Amino acid sequence: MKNHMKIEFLSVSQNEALARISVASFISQMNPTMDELTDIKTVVSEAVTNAIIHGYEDKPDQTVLLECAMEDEQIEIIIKDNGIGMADIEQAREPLFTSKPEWERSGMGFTIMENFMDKVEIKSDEGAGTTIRMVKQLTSTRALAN
Amino acid sequence: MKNHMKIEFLSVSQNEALARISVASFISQMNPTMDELTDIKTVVSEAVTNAIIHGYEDKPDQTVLLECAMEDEQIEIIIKDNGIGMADIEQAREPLFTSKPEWERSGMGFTIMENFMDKVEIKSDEGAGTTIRMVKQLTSTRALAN
Amino acid sequence: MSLHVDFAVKENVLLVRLAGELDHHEATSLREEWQAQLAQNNVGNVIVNLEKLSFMDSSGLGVMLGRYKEIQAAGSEMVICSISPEVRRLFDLSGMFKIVKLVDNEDFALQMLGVAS
Amino acid sequence: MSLHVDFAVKENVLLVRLAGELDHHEATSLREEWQAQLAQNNVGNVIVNLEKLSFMDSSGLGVMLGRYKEIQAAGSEMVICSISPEVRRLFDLSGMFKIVKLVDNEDFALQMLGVAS
Ligand SMILES: Nc1ncnc2c1ncn2[C@@H]1O[C@H](COP(=O)(O)OP(=O)(O)O)[C@@H](O)[C@H]1O
Ligand SMILES: Nc1ncnc2c1ncn2[C@@H]1O[C@H](COP(=O)(O)OP(=O)(O)O)[C@@H](O)[C@H]1O
Repeated sequence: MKNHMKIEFLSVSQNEALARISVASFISQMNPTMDELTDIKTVVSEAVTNAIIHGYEDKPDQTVLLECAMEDEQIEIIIKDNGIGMADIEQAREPLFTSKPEWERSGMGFTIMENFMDKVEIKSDEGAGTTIRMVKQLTSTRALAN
Repeated sequence: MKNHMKIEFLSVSQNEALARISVASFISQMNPTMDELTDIKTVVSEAVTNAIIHGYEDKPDQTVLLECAMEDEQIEIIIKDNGIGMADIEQAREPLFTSKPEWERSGMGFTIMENFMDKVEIKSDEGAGTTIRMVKQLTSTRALAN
Repeated sequence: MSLHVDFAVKENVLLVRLAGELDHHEATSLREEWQAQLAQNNVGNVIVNLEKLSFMDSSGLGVMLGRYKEIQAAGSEMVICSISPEVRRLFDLSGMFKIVKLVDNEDFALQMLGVAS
Repeated sequence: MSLHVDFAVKENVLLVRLAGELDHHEATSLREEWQAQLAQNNVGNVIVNLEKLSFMDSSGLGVMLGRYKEIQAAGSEMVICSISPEVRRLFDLSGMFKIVKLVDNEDFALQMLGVAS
């Protein structure tokens, strides 16, 4: 089946749960395995948290955009902020790299996204914002069995 | 607290669950009672179903818009379609009135919305679409206790 | 959280046990399955057990009322049991309890329809 | 589904039992409460029980690692127990198990820290 949805929400940490629960509910239509569902909730949580704390530096009156599309067994997720952007994307992707150690960030966000999804694309312009696009193919055997 | 969000999704019945689960997750931030949560999930389900089956007459490639705002203990929900609209809003509001008895509609959608919410406003233009705006004040005692 | 439907036959009674969430999306397939069960089994009366139904909206009322009318027209009875307070409110609003019988649990419903449980 | 935190003291050990979902939003208040518990109780070692934790992301790793470093700096030990396979994957990815001890359940953790359970 083919379906898509788009959510816009304020850049407050309360909405991290909203984001991953909405995506999980959307993805449920494709009969994912529990592991696939957990993976997707986790990467949404990572990218939305990054938009709020890094992109918008905890300013609570900004807007985070989350898009989600499914087609056959493929799921595409886009998370976009119009925040400060990144100067060095390669550095940001490195495991354990964080620009905010004083906030107890682990620097594992991008590593988790790359491990849990098939594809992770980062577009970022300093001063203009960041867009993360992630793609994952669900295990078709299970989807076909339903 | 103050917060808002906006979801756009395709006019397919699978997304009825997405709509009410997203709103429920959003509302949870206000510590509603279980009854309040059920009421709100129910009215979202009613209005989104109406947009899909009446507004868009089951055409699956249209877009339903859902907005949700909270301020203090008040919650505002707007559900909008750009579908066929209604000629007679007063008739539509009547308990048990349905234009689609052949689809086993009960005609109770608007009655439920009016019973479960404090305010229900319907704006509709024939050929242009329908917007439902609903407001509910949550029980402040409980919200304050948290 | 989607709808799970379990059909069982006890003597001449069709038991319809619903679990999960019953909305317009789920109502369509529920109606088809239910009608198929009524056609393929040699049953008359129907018991609808809503004990595990966690959500229902007016589309659920529509599918209940639709089956009630068909069962009634065939000269049989439909009894609903184990309804939660939230779902009960919807039935009350619609006045459906003036026509459909409601009992506390499946055993009472079976007794009411003359089936030893 | 938010985070529920339960603190308990057994001899000189602080037990931190987490249930629900631990994300960045919840990590902030968890850190504050946890630090307050460490300050107000005369405890050294810490056991973190993740049995009922249904979701965690890298913000959770951050708060664990932050406490680990503080506890370590104070000359005490931190042991994590009853971790689910999903949460375990995150710890593995980050290499945190090279430094933090993991055991199967709370009893083993208590034994390991020399507390009779
Ligand atoms: N949306 C964003 N906007 C600006 N910078 C970002 C964004 N997302 C990530 N970054 C940068 O990339 C770094 C690494 O991100 P990540 O791997 O998620 O680790 P962490 O969030 O723990 O710092 C962040 O510390 C930050 O500097
Ligand atoms: N979004 C909409 N667009 C067009 N018509 C609508 C819309 N919502 C409701 N209606 C009209 O109002 C009537 C009553 O709606 P409702 O009380 O929800 O009952 P039901 O959905 O069971 O028909 C519908 O049958 C339909 O004719």
